[in-house]
Amino acid sequence: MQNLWIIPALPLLGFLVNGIFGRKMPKLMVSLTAVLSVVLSFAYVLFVLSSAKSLDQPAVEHYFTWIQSGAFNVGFDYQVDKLTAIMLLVVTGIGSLIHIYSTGYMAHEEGYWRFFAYLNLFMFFMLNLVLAANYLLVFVGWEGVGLCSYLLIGFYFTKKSATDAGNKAFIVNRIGDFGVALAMFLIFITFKSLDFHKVFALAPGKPVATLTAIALLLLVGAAGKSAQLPLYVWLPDAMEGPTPVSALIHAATMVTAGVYLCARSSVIFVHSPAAMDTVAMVGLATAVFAAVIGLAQNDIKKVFAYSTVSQLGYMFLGVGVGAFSAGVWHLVTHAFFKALLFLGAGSVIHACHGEQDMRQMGGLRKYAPVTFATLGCASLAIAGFPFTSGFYSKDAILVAAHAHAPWMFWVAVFTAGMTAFYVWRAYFMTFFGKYRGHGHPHESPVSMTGPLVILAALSLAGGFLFNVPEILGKMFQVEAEGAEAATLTYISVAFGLAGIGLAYFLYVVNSALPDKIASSLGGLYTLVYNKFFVDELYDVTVVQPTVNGSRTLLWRGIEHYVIDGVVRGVGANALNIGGVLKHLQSGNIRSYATWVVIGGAVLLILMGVGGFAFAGGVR
Amino acid sequence: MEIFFFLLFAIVALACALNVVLQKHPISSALSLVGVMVSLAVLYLMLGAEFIAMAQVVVYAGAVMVLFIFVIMLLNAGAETRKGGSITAQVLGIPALLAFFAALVFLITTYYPGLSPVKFGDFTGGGAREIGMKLFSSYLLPFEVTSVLILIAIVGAIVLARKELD
Amino acid sequence: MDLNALVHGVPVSWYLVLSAMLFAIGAAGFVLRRNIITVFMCIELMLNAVNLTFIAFSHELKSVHGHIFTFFVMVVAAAEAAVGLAIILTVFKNRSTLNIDEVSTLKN
Amino acid sequence: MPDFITPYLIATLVKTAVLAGALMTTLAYLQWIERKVIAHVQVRMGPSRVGPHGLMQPLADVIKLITKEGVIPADVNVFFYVLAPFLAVFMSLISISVIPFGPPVTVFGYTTNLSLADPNVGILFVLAISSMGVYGVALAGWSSNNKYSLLGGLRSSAQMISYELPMSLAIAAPLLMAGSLSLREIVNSQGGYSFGVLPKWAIFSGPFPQFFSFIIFMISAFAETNRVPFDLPEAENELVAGFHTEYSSMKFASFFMSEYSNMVTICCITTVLFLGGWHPLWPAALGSNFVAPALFALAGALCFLHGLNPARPLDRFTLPVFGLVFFGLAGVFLVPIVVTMFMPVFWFVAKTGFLLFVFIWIRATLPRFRYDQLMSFAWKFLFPVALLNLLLTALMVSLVQ
Amino acid sequence: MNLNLLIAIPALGFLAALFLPKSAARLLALVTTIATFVLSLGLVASYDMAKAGLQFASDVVWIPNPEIHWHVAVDGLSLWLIVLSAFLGPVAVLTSWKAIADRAPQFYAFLLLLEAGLIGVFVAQDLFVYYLFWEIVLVPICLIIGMWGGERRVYASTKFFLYTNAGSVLMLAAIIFLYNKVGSFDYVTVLSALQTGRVHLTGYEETLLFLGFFAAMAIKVPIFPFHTWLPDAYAEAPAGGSVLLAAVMGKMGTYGLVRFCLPMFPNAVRENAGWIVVLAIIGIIYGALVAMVQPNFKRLIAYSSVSHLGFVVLGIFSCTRIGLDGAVYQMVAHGVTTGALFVLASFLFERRASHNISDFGGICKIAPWFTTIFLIASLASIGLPLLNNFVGEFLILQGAAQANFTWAVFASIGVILSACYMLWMVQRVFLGETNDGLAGRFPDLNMREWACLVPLAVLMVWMGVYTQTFLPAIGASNSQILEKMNVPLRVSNPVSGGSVHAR
Repeated sequence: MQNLWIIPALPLLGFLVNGIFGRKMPKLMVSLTAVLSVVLSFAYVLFVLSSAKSLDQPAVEHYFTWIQSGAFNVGFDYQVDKLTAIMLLVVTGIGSLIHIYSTGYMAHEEGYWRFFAYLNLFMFFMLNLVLAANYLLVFVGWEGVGLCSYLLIGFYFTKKSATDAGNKAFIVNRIGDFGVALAMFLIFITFKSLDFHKVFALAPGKPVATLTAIALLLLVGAAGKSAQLPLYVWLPDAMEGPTPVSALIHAATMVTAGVYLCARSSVIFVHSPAAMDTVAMVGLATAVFAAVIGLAQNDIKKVFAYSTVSQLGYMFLGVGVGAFSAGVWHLVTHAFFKALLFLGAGSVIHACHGEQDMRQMGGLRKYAPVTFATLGCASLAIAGFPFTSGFYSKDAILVAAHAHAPWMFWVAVFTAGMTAFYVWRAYFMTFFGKYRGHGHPHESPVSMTGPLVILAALSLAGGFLFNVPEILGKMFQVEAEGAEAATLTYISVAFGLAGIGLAYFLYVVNSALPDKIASSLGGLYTLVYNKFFVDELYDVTVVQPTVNGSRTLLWRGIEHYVIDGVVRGVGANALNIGGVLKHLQSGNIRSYATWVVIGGAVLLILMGVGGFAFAGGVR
Repeated sequence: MEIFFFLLFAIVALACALNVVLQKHPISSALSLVGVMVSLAVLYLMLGAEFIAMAQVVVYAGAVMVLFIFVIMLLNAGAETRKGGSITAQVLGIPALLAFFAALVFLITTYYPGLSPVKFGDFTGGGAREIGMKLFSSYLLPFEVTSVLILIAIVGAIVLARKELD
Repeated sequence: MDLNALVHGVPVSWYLVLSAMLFAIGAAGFVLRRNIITVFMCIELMLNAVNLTFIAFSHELKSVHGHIFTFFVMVVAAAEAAVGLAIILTVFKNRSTLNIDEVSTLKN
Repeated sequence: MPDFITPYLIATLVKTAVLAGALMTTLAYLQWIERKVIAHVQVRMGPSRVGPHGLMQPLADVIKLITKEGVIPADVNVFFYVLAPFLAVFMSLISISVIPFGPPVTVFGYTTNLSLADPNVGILFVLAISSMGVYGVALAGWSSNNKYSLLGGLRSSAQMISYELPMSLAIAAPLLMAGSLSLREIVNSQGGYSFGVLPKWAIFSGPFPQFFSFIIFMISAFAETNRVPFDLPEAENELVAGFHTEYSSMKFASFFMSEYSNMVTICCITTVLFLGGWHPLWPAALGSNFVAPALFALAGALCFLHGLNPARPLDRFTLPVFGLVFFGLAGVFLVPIVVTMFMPVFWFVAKTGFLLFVFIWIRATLPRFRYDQLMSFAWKFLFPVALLNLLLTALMVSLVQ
Repeated sequence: MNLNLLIAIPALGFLAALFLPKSAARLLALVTTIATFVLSLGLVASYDMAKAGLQFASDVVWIPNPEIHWHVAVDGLSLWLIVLSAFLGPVAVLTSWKAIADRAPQFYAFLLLLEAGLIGVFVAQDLFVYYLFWEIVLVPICLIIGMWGGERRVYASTKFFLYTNAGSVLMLAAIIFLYNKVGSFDYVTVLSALQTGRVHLTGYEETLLFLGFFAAMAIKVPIFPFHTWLPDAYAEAPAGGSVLLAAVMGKMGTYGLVRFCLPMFPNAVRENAGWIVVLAIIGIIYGALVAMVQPNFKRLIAYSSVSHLGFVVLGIFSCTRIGLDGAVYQMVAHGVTTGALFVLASFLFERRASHNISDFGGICKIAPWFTTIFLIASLASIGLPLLNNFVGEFLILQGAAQANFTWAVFASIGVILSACYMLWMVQRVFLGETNDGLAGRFPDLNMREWACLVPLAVLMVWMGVYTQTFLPAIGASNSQILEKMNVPLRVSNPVSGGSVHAR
């Protein structure tokens, strides 16, 4: 019993302390409790992993039965195995780095304590999600992180755009959660339990159709959470939140939850090839689509947001083609360099006093050398420069994709090239050329540059430092990834370098060229720049109809006129029925007389027709 | 023999009844009503209801009709002006009346075809003795109730008819 | 209804037919006439027609009940006549008209 | 002879003829008697011009009334104006038919009772007819389009109706004693004598002697016939001539005729109900049969006595003639078969005659009631007493049985 | 622990409060309601969670010849509802502490009578007594709405009264029909007669009886087409009244369905489950959609409770153990959440006498604690895990999925929509720039308001996390009901095939 509950408990404690007393505590105390709780949790994780005997078999710890109703029995229990371990390390590690970074970044923001409280709450839910031993607890974490992302995106609540983005994020996540919930219902119906070890044990025996259905629903959930194609719209808007939030939540941890879930329920996915293909296809499509949009973005955070979506596409591609460990590996490495990219961008924005538009930046290498250097490492890693962490993980995915379906490899490699191009485009636009903005940028304080340096080291060395596939080797009983085709790696590296070269040529050598190309492409460029109008499309097809439809049709129309109309109608009719009968009492005696006689006649005729039988007749 | 009397008095009764309805002046209709009542009294006699016949004459002809005549005389309202009764009433009324009457006749003839003929002496149950016995034995309650009714009627009539003692 | 049977008595149904006729005439008068008193008299006429039916049936059934009922009808008719005429008197006093149509203040 | 001429028919025809003749003459001469009696009561002569002692006076009146011109005043309701007197007479004449003048008598082997018809609801029939009498008066008053006559007509009909109630209650009492409605039964029930000499008449015999109801009946009889104490309607000083002011000649005569026939009928009914009809005062064994001849003889003697010293010259001849007539009658009544046949009728006529005399006597003496006294007397005094009497009789009758 | 005491105390309070001056009546109301709550806690303490049958029964023959027993008892089903109404008593009194100014004694008296009636409804085990309390409850709430409500209060209260009465009359007819059939009003005898087959109801009779009961309950719950009285009644109800009305009176309908319809007419329930569930699902989605566009704050919460109660009906008519447990749990959970929302609504009204959302905005800046509590309450009503509604909704949907998967799919859409309208409302009311009207006059929560809200918040979290305090009792009684219903393998449903599995 390694009472794993302490890991999430610490951030929860941090949240409670900051949440309740934060207002009155000095900033230092607030940041201290926040950072300390996460760092301690990281330390405890290391302690747990070191003391654990073998993480092959998940050691489930049961604390108390949460919901017990008839056959439905869900306990509040945690487990840890290799996959959880990796995720724990990533979450707590990068989490603590970002906490340190944000003490600097958020130094002179009002509502300082509120930020750290929400951050700690996020850590609690993320850890809960990762450590959970049954689907329901995962779902708790799942929605919890959704809530925290809503709170953090909407941190600057006075700005309507921020609160709109927060709502949008929460609702789109909710649509994802809809998928996960339905998956859980199906799981319980088929497996009579939601615990991982029971479900995965019985999975092989179940009919493929059900498993596919479950897998697809899980995919919907994952797509919602990890911003895959149909439900990715909330991530770019999530940039409204402070940068550390984007780094932590929308790069390193939360968005990876989808991949983690697929990896966790790999047994189900494996047994439903159709689901695997759809995951791959979705991943690939998102990768390509996000990369293309990324090309034309001018806001530095938007560029990195779309690159996250694209890299997540890669991870889903890895999972889809069966290379679960490759996918997870890319997840880990991506966490390192993408966190670095965002934090770098944060410090760039910090340097330019909140300016986010790259066209207003340039030539920052002179003003922020450390950021320039660390951001360089990150760009190299993401572009897949040989021997950097990105190269290893992306290459593993590309090889697996090739083994699965060659055309996938070529599309993936081409997107890799595009990735390299737009990252380096951003790199060159910010650091090369002369400073186009007003004011004078300055280097960020050491509390921000420190984590940058650590992350730079990780993103460079992360590849061979954490060789995830051989750690996770035995977990996913999936066919070996085929021979290490050297030629494929050369091709991918070639594409990467070509991307960097092109970016260098366009943005450093003659910076006027991109504008000319943009104007020549005309319609295509505006289309890409406006993100293929996807947001507007959603707005017109889904949001407006529901809101206006329900206002005019449902509320005014059905509710008011139809149902209420019926109710009011009943009342009104009672009146005019009375009106009709009124005429009978005309006050004219002769009309009464006539009615009497008519009544008598009718009665008589009835008796006649009815026969005097009932009168017994005389005889 | 009986048929002669029956026809005689039936025709008298019908004539007087029509007269009641058709006459313009209420006095004449009142008197024709007296005629109807007396002829009915005779018919009752033929049906063996002596007490009722005499009662009919005493009560109806003797008292009620006198009341009517009193009122008509006192009010002296004169003949009813023949204000153009709505044509439809006429057009509709008469056939409706005939239809109503035809329905009655039809019902009677179909359901009471074989009724026994009426002979004068057949049924002698109508005497005062039988009625008295019956009245004060099985029909005592209705008798008492009607007596109360009459009391009420009298009081009512007096209250209504007397001049305001202003 | 064979005629030779008529020799020794008239079937009761004739009496019923007579009372039907009287009733019909009474009803017609009741409906058509305008003068309250005449209407009143028609009611009396209808009551008499009913009495005749009672008596005819009591003869037919050889029971005295019909008579008693007629007796009660008479009593009630007398009471009704008394009260009715009193009302007519007051109506005439207040409205100085006996035309039934003008006495319709109960109109809604 | 056609089969429908049965002895019954012949007997009835004979009886009707006799009765009609007798009634008409009595009506006429009753008028005469009344004027004579009132005159003598007021110590004056009365009609004596026309015929001996005015005997021909009624004939003269009749001729006068018939020959006079029947004036019909303008805008009078002609039909009813003419109908009224007819109704009055018709109603008053009918009720005489049910009165039993004597026990059943056999003539030529066919026994008939001495009354035109003998319905077993006799008394009710009389009551009915008397209540119908009102119409004549009411209509007369109304149709003659004269305010006084209208008021007179209304008043007299109101009076007749209100007195009808005490009368019927007074009648009900002896009926209880007699136990039947048929007049003949009533008279038979009054036959016989208690304590040997006292006749079982209604006013003497039975569990509760009907003296009071006799008095009540007499009083209401006066009212019914609009006789003196109650003749307010046609009293001269009050309403000119009441309901028959507008009438003349024959119609006027018919009213008079109806008044007198009513009087006769009421007296007959009184004798039937209370005075034992045709039963003699004391049992025949004690010589009740001789009363008739004795009376006639007494009358004859009186005539002769007055004939001797006549007040008027002509009386010397007429009175002895009357005396002879009376003595003849006395002799006839001594003949046994006449006795068996006519003695009961004699007794009946005697009693009725006495009552008529009382009527005339009262008319001569009593003053007239005022209208409200008249009405309140009926409702406030007479009616309750009649009720009380009826209750007592009923009580006694039920106790005795 | 005598249940009659539980009814008697508020009733006596009612009588006493009528004659006291304003502040004394208010104090008395508070003391009585707290006493009742403590008593109900005592009831819970001495309640044997494992036992399924009726407990603390006190059965006295009240009227001999139309055999009516004063039979009150409590079981798993009604236990938590009693505690809920007892718990909300003091909350209601505290919320209307300053809100009710004129004729306050009468208001507090009616509030106590309302509470007595509510507890009575949940403990009554005799059909007649049940109906009696059913009507008693109606009077005070209509008076409260009618006398102290908003501007269109008279319209709202009459409509509410007539609507509910129309339904309850049908139920009365059904009760009387049952009486004629079985010979007694006592529910236990009626139930055993029906179940042991001593009294046999033909299919037609059973359906009619079921519809009779269902009509009254459907209007009370309310279920989709019969809900038009709800927004008016909830929006016009004054402070404390709306809390009790929204939180507990809705449950009378669902409680009635579970207590009477399910056990007494199992076949009719199974036959009609199809269209009723369809109505419930329409209610869920329709309620959510209409809630989204409401300009009035209270109306929005009213429609949200239509949507949430739609879930409860779905749970009940899924006829599965989990669905039923979820439904009963959701009743209590919804009571707490909507109660909290209405408490907060009345506080908002107290501060800025209007319910229109457009009048508010940016409260977070000037009253952060108010916003936090409101956020917790709205998150609970959305059904966020670790808060109370999630457990109920999840169990209901799980049960519905078991009965018929398509039901669960459509119902879950409701979950998404609930997030939409709630968050949109929170954004418009609390976030963004501070509305100029509120600048000076929006104090944060004072002690009294904290006293109302903290217990509610704690209960929300407690019911979300530690469900095992509540579920066993509910589970015990539900299992008993379902066993008797011996639900067949599959519930026939007209909506669509879907993959359906044995329970």
